[in-house]
Amino acid sequence: MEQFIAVFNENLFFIYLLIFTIILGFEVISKVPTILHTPLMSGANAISGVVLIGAILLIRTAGSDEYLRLILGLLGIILGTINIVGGFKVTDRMLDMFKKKAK
Amino acid sequence: MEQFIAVFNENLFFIYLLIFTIILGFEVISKVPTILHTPLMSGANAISGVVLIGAILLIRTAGSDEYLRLILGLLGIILGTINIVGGFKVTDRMLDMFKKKAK
Amino acid sequence: METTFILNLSYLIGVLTFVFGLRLLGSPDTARKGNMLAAFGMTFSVLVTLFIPMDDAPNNYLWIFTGLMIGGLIGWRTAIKVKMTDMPQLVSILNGLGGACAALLATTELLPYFQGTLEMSNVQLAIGIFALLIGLVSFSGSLLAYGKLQGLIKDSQVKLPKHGIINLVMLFTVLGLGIVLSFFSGPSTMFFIFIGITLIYGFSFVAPIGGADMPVVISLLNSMTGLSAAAAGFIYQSQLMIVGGILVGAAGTILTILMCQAMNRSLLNVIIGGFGSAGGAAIGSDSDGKTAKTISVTDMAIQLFYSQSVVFVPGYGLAVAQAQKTVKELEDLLDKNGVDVKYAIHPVAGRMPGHMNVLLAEANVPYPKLLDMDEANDILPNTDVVVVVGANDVVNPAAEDSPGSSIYGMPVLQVWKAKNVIVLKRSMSPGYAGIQNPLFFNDKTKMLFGDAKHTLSELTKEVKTL
Amino acid sequence: METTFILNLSYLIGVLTFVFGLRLLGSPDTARKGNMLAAFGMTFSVLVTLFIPMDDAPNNYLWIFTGLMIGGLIGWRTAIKVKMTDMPQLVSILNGLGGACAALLATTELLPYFQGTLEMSNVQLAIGIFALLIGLVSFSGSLLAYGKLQGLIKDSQVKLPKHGIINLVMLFTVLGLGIVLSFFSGPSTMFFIFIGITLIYGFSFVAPIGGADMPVVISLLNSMTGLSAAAAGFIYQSQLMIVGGILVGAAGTILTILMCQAMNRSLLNVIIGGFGSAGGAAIGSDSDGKTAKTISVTDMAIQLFYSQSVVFVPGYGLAVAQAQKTVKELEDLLDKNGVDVKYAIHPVAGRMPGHMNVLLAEANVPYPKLLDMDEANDILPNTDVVVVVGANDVVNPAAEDSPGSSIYGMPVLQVWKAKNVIVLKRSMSPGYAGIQNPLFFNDKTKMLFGDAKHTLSELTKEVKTL
Amino acid sequence: MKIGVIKEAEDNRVAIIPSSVKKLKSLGFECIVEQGAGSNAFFPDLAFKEEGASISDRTAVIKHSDILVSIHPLDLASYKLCKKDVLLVSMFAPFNDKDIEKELSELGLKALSLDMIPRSTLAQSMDVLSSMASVAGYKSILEASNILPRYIPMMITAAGSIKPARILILGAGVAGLQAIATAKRLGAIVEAFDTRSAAKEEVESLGAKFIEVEGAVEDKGAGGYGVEQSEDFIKRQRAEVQNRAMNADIIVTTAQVRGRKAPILVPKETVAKMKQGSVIVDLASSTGGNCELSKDKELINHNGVWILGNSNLAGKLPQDSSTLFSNNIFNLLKHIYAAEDKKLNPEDPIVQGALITMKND
Amino acid sequence: MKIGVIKEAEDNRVAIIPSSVKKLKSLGFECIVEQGAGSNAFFPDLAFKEEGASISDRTAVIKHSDILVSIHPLDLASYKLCKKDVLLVSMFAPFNDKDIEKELSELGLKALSLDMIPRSTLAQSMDVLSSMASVAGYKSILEASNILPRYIPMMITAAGSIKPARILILGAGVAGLQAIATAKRLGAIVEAFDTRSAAKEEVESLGAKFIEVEGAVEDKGAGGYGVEQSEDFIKRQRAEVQNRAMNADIIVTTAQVRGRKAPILVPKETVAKMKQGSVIVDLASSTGGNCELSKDKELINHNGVWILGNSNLAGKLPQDSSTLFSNNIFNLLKHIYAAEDKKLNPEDPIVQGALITMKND
Ligand SMILES: NC(=O)c1ccc[n+]([C@@H]2O[C@H](COP(=O)([O-])OP(=O)(O)OC[C@H]3O[C@@H](n4cnc5c(N)ncnc54)[C@H](OP(=O)(O)O)[C@@H]3O)[C@@H](O)[C@H]2O)c1
Ligand SMILES: NC(=O)c1ccc[n+]([C@@H]2O[C@H](COP(=O)([O-])OP(=O)(O)OC[C@H]3O[C@@H](n4cnc5c(N)ncnc54)[C@H](OP(=O)(O)O)[C@@H]3O)[C@@H](O)[C@H]2O)c1
Ligand SMILES: NC(=O)c1ccc[n+]([C@@H]2O[C@H](COP(=O)([O-])OP(=O)(O)OC[C@H]3O[C@@H](n4cnc5c(N)ncnc54)[C@H](O)[C@@H]3O)[C@@H](O)[C@H]2O)c1
Ligand SMILES: NC(=O)c1ccc[n+]([C@@H]2O[C@H](COP(=O)([O-])OP(=O)(O)OC[C@H]3O[C@@H](n4cnc5c(N)ncnc54)[C@H](O)[C@@H]3O)[C@@H](O)[C@H]2O)c1
Repeated sequence: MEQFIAVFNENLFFIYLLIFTIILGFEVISKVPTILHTPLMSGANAISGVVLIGAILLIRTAGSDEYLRLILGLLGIILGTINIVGGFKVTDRMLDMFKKKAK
Repeated sequence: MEQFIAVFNENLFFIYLLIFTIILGFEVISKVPTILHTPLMSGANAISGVVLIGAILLIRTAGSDEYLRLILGLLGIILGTINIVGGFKVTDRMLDMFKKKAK
Repeated sequence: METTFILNLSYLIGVLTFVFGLRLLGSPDTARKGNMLAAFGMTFSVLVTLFIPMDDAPNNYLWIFTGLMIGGLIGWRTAIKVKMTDMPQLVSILNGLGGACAALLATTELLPYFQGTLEMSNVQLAIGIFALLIGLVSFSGSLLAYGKLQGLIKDSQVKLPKHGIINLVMLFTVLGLGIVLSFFSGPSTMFFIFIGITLIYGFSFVAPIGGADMPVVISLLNSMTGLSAAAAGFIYQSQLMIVGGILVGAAGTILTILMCQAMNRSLLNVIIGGFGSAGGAAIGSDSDGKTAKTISVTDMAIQLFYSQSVVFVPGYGLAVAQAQKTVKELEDLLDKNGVDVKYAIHPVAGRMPGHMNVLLAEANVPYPKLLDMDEANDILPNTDVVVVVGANDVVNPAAEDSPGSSIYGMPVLQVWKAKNVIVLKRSMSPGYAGIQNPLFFNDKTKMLFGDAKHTLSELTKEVKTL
Repeated sequence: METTFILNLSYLIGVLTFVFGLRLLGSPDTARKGNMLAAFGMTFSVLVTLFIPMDDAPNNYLWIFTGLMIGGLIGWRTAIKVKMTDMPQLVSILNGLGGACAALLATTELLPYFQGTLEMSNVQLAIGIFALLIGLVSFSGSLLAYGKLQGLIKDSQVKLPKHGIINLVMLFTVLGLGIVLSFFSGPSTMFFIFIGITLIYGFSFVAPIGGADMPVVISLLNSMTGLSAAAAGFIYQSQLMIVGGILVGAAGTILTILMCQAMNRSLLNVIIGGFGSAGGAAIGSDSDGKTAKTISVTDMAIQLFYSQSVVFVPGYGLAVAQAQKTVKELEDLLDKNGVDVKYAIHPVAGRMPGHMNVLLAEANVPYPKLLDMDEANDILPNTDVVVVVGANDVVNPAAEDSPGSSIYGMPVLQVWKAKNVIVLKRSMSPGYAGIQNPLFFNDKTKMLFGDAKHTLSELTKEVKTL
Repeated sequence: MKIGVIKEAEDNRVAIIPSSVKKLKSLGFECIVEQGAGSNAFFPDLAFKEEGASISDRTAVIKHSDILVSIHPLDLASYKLCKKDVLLVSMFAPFNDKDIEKELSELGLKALSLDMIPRSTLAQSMDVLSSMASVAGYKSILEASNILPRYIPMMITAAGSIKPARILILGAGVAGLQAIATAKRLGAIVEAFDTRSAAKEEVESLGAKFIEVEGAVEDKGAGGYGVEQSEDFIKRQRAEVQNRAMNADIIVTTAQVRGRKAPILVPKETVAKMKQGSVIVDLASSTGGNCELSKDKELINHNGVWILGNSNLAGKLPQDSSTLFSNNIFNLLKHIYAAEDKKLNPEDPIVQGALITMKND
Repeated sequence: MKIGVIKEAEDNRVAIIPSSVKKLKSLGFECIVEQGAGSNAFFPDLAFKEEGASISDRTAVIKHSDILVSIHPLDLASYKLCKKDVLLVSMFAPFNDKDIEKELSELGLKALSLDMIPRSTLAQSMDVLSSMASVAGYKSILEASNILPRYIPMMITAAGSIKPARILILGAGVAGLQAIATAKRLGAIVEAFDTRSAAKEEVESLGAKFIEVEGAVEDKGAGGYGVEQSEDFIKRQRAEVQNRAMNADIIVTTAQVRGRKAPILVPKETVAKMKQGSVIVDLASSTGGNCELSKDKELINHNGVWILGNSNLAGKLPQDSSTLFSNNIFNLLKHIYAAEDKKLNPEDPIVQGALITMKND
């Protein structure tokens, strides 16, 4: 408990930030029309590929001979990049449907 | 500039928080129907009475003989309380109009 | 440690009540709950602030409770007694008081510095000056807005020629002084001069704005009060004040912009103001100089939606606009909300006998909803809102009370006996008989100009959002 | 100092692009822009992360670029080549890869600890385990979801009896192991066992869920990936990952809930799953065992709104539902968007000669929009969508191709020649002639069950949001 | 005061109906009704009696009335039997019957002509021209669609598709507008034409199409009023109307010009080009007809085209048109005898307009 | 093959119209049309000729036809003149005319009775009962509203307010439904009644009110089918219908039961209680009538209530009903002679249903 209180008090603004991020996440989505559920899901999925950043940092900081780290990191980069590139592109394709016709 | 960068780096999460607060403020309001503009204004106004907290802290920390501070603080408390109490109450009265009729 | 935790946690809760309160305020169904929630959070935070143990704080509870009692009493009574129509003024003055409070705090904290009894960092100083400036503008501006709305002060009394330029000059002066004070300090006289000029600027800022633009200004001042509260929060290192204040500031700003959009104006246009005091001039006035009042689509939608009984009075204009289906759609919507809707058909409405019957039958209005003149005149006095849709001669009170009129003696629909009358037509021009209609200048009457079909479909749109 | 600043600022910008990107994704008009914005922010952040100078970092750019190239190529090609109808699978697998990536990172960071070559604080350990757990579940769950959607795996192949209980037990095991590992550490074998069980749990979690519930699960797994990315962010102290991950987690969660609401189910119900694989069973199947496919109101609304030509085929059901005005309202909306709308009237539609004419005249459908059978059959092959509203016998292809049928030889509306057919009726029951209708099992046909008036008004509501 | 009600010779209507008798009584008027006056309009004598009227024979009614009400004027011989200070109320139509004014004046009788009531908003409740024209407009479509050997609405049936009938209304006054409304109800495609500038808006206010010709001269300076159109324009306009007439299944003509012969809108040539079985209803037949071939009060078939000439179609809806007529009369009497002393106010614009003899008596 | 078309004796319609002549020709049929056969339906001989028919006198037509088409059957004498292998096509109504089958069989003639075509979805395009009933239903309202001395729609006018007419439809088959639709169009308040269980839905599908009585027995176990109702319920139901009848301005009755006398739905007592000037149109008058007082083919006035008995109202819209009838005949001939060898297929359900003599010939 002591520890928890300390963490809380020390990271107060961070906790605010976390909570606000969550609220914001809810807020931006909450009034979405049904038809956008799938593209939105796909877009959010692409964003979650942000984990790629971690993979890059992993390799950049890995020693040039730490092959396990490097290989795992490489795999991570490949997976993350597929997620990001494929995710944004496929979202874009889905949204292509909503192009307004010339009226 | 140096100073600015330092402040920025040190208070990074706080800056995030500020920005997110602003976005959140925008976000919660942005889809409000016209008819709620006035009550919303009134409600927001009541919330801005939060400055009362400052007045209370001012008096609580003022020396018992710092009369200038005490009097200014008292005035602050009166004004802030009017703002808060009047603000919430009047908002409530406005919103009374929207009570759903029994159908 | 633990008290800090409790305080932090309480303030976090307080902030969240504000966020969710504002959010709930954004929809008619939950608005009341939202207000309650925010009020609850506020009370809670105030209580915590009051009673949280503070190391060797003198507390001075007597002062505090005196202030709370006085303020609470005044606030409550005013809020209870104010007439519905005077609400905007009240909001304005309340907001001014909030601004004043922030300004007071800032002054109290800054005064020792300028008197040389206290050291302060540049950042602290700048934030204090910011809080002071914004709070003062909000205060004096809101006071003037109150005076204008309450009718105590007329636009013409405070508006100077080239007011826009004057304001710009004052703004720069105030900002300049503020910056000088923050970064280079100055004597306490300069501080007081700053306060004085800023107060005057707040006044002058609002002076040229008038009429329908007032709510926008109030909203703008409101968001300013929020910002000043946030700035004051920095002084007291209170996250609640900071986050709450910024939240209100942001929400107020976006609200201000939305209000401008709803009036089809830009914010700049409103602030520079002066030109275009919202259509008032386009409306005619009767021989006694009385002017007809207009109503907005939104207000009308609310009024219809929340009334018990509505009577539509169709006339030739309904036919011209071919709005029969639209009026039926509106009827259906109101009906669903439990409003009792009827149609009052005057025998000579339209341009042929039974003209209205033909139209309403086409829109499938059921026969029992159609009242002829006598039936209608029986129920009109108990009707909440009468909506006159493109009718004119058939609702002209001159037929009853001006013996000189060419239609004197013709029985008409006595719509003016209802509690409210709203007339939908395109202009003030007369109907078939070519005579003016005193109904339009009646105290109970509001006009909504525009093609009836367009107006009615806007109304249905608005009602659907309720 | 300055590089940190640049990094911080860049990540702040990245986060903001995510926030606004998601926000813009929420409205059809701006969704594309939103996606682009987020993609831009992502690219920008990745570039900054790549090239920001780091003190004595080995960099290993070769490894990195190899990975980026391979991943980018695969991602791009798959996204381009996938069929529109296979999108959900793709999203699922992509999401799984994201989860796998997070799990990989966590493993890499945790492994040295469990091998005893590195010290870690409890908090770090717990966060790492959390990232690992969630990432693994997301990975294996998404894989199974992909397999199911792609038709590689059948529900029945992976669903065990009492699967709900099995899952619950596994969940507790996984959580328990995770907690033990975080707080009390353990041997590396235990760590590997944890990984194994968690992977199996992810599989098992998705196994009992099927049919229409798959998108919900994918969305749920998606928000999990977000959370694991955030947890991984803690390891690397990257605000971008933390805030971005949490944002996606929150948005994904609310989206999951919204999706459940749209299906009138609760999330719990979906997860415990199994029962109620969304109405599929209620639908009949023809003698060849072909089943009729349904369509959602939303999908239908989009299809109508974005097509060039729509033909309504009214039948007796339109009359029973008294939906003539509603269909007209829908027509008006489509018309406004430039869709060419016509009505095809079969000579014997309804229950009396001219039944449809009477109804559509009542709704004021202009005569030129009414096509008789021959005119309609001419244009049907070039029609994008035919909407059959409560008609049955008059669109029965058996009249043309099954000599045994009691209506063989009657000329009918050849709706099956159009590009798409959507049939609105309440059930699979036959019409007046009492015979089954092969149209419902046609590949081009989708059914939308429910009272025609209700369905049509839901459709208009949906179309209005487009 | 006694009000006499006469049985109409050639009309099924009656000028005053039982319910009005009662209302008149409450104003202090007494009614004497000729035997069988209302029977053709389905108001039996008994009903009159129940509301307080007395039933008499014709001569008695004429002799004892202070106010003698009829729809159509009686013959002079009958009027000679009247009381000296009687007020005759009827549709004397002094514009068409140029002698009537002189003849009645010579007899020394005060006559109020119902068709001379000013068409002001105030007088509309007494305006029998309006109420009867409205009935006639309604009835014209019923008659025409009953004569027409075809359907009016569109019908897509197993036995073939029937196109909606095209109905053309010429003259969009009260009768024309009512005809438009009725025709629209039955599902016809309706077009109309009139020379009045307000007519376009009125026609369109009923959802029908107004026949317009491009190239109308519009003078912005004229403040919205129509201006004189070119010869060429008028010609093209007429041609356009003829064009529509040829394609019409039903034509209803209602164009009248006060005191003059009705304008010819459907000449012989047009009729010759019309479809077999088509119908023309000419409401202006009593003043010469809008169709060149129409004969008043007759239904003729001209080479397969039916032409019904009848300016008195209101008489064919006797019950309701009697009711409306009677209400008009009641409103009129109530208005003109509103003064305490039950004397006509010669200043009243309605009395002034409608009194065709002894104005200053 | 030659198709003979006869001029109807007591009907304005004609069984085949010029446009069908042309279509039949393309199928290989030739038409011989009696002089003036179509003139009352506004199809002059010339029009027939233009489409390729030959015009002859009656005897010639009868003598030379392979298929002899008429709306109503001819007299036996005429039929005796026919070719031996002729196919007679007409509405023989064997259910009402019990002897006709025997008589024609004795003459050795093959007769196809149009009213015996099965009422299946497939046969609907040949079903003259449907198409003619539809015309009759439409026409019944037009006739009734033309007889009614009152307005149908509601009118709130300066001369008083007119309530909308109440129209009651008894029997909601094809004719009844069409009557409902037409009455609604004119603005009436429409109520309807029928004994068939599907009728309620059908009536309501046209926006009219179905007359129901509370307390109907419903048996959940019967799977939605109606079950026998109690004596008491039937009585109350009848009383309810009578109640509405008394308040109606117009009653249209269409109830028929094949091969039996039409049920009496409007007894004398109800008529006696109806309003003056109200109208009853009895479409079942040829089989005895649904109204006790109706006389077939006559318009009578019973104490102020009009009663029109006419089972052949389709004949009063001759042009369109001839068109529909002719289309039905065309569809029928096309169907039954679809075989290469132009022989009737005795297995065909339509031939089987409609052929009343020589089925196995
Ligand atoms: N019923 C009959 O048989 C008959 C026959 C002939 C004459 N009249 C006369 O007509 C009059 C009928 O009275 P009323 O009250 O129905 O009509 P009215 O007095 O003629 O007034 C109609 C009003 O509708 C407005 N209007 C026109 N078009 C409109 C549109 N598109 N949208 C909204 N408003 C529109 C006009 O004002 P704006 O221009 O400002 O929009 C006008 O003031 C009486 O004077 C009556 O005597 C009646
Ligand atoms: N036109 C005439 O003169 C006439 C006269 C008599 C008979 N018929 C016969 O009637 C048939 C007409 O064909 P049709 O295609 O118009 O009708 P249909 O074949 O009878 O089919 C009507 C369909 O509408 C659906 N339905 C009923 N109520 C509904 C509601 N409230 N909302 C949505 N759907 C509803 C029913 O399916 P669910 O129950 O699953 O909803 C039914 O399958 C032909 O067989 C024709 O021969 C015609
Ligand atoms: N109380 C009132 O305010 C009141 C009452 C009734 C009528 N009115 C008005 O009086 C006017 C006439 O009404 P009415 O029906 O008695 O008129 P009407 O019977 O005299 O004439 C019928 C119509 O024929 C038209 N017409 C004349 N010559 C024509 C031509 N050559 N071609 C085409 N059309 C031609 C006229 O313009 C008129 O509209 C209308 O404008 C009506 O609104 C007013
Ligand atoms: N091809 C087809 O599918 C087709 C074609 C035409 C008609 N039909 C069906 O045939 C049925 C009868 O049609 P119809 O118009 O020729 O029938 P009809 O002329 O024989 O009878 C008219 C109506 O009177 C009703 N009736 C009988 N006795 C009654 C009583 N005592 N009280 C009240 N009503 C009574 C009948 O139920 C029927 O609805 C209808 O259901 C119709 O839908 C089908």
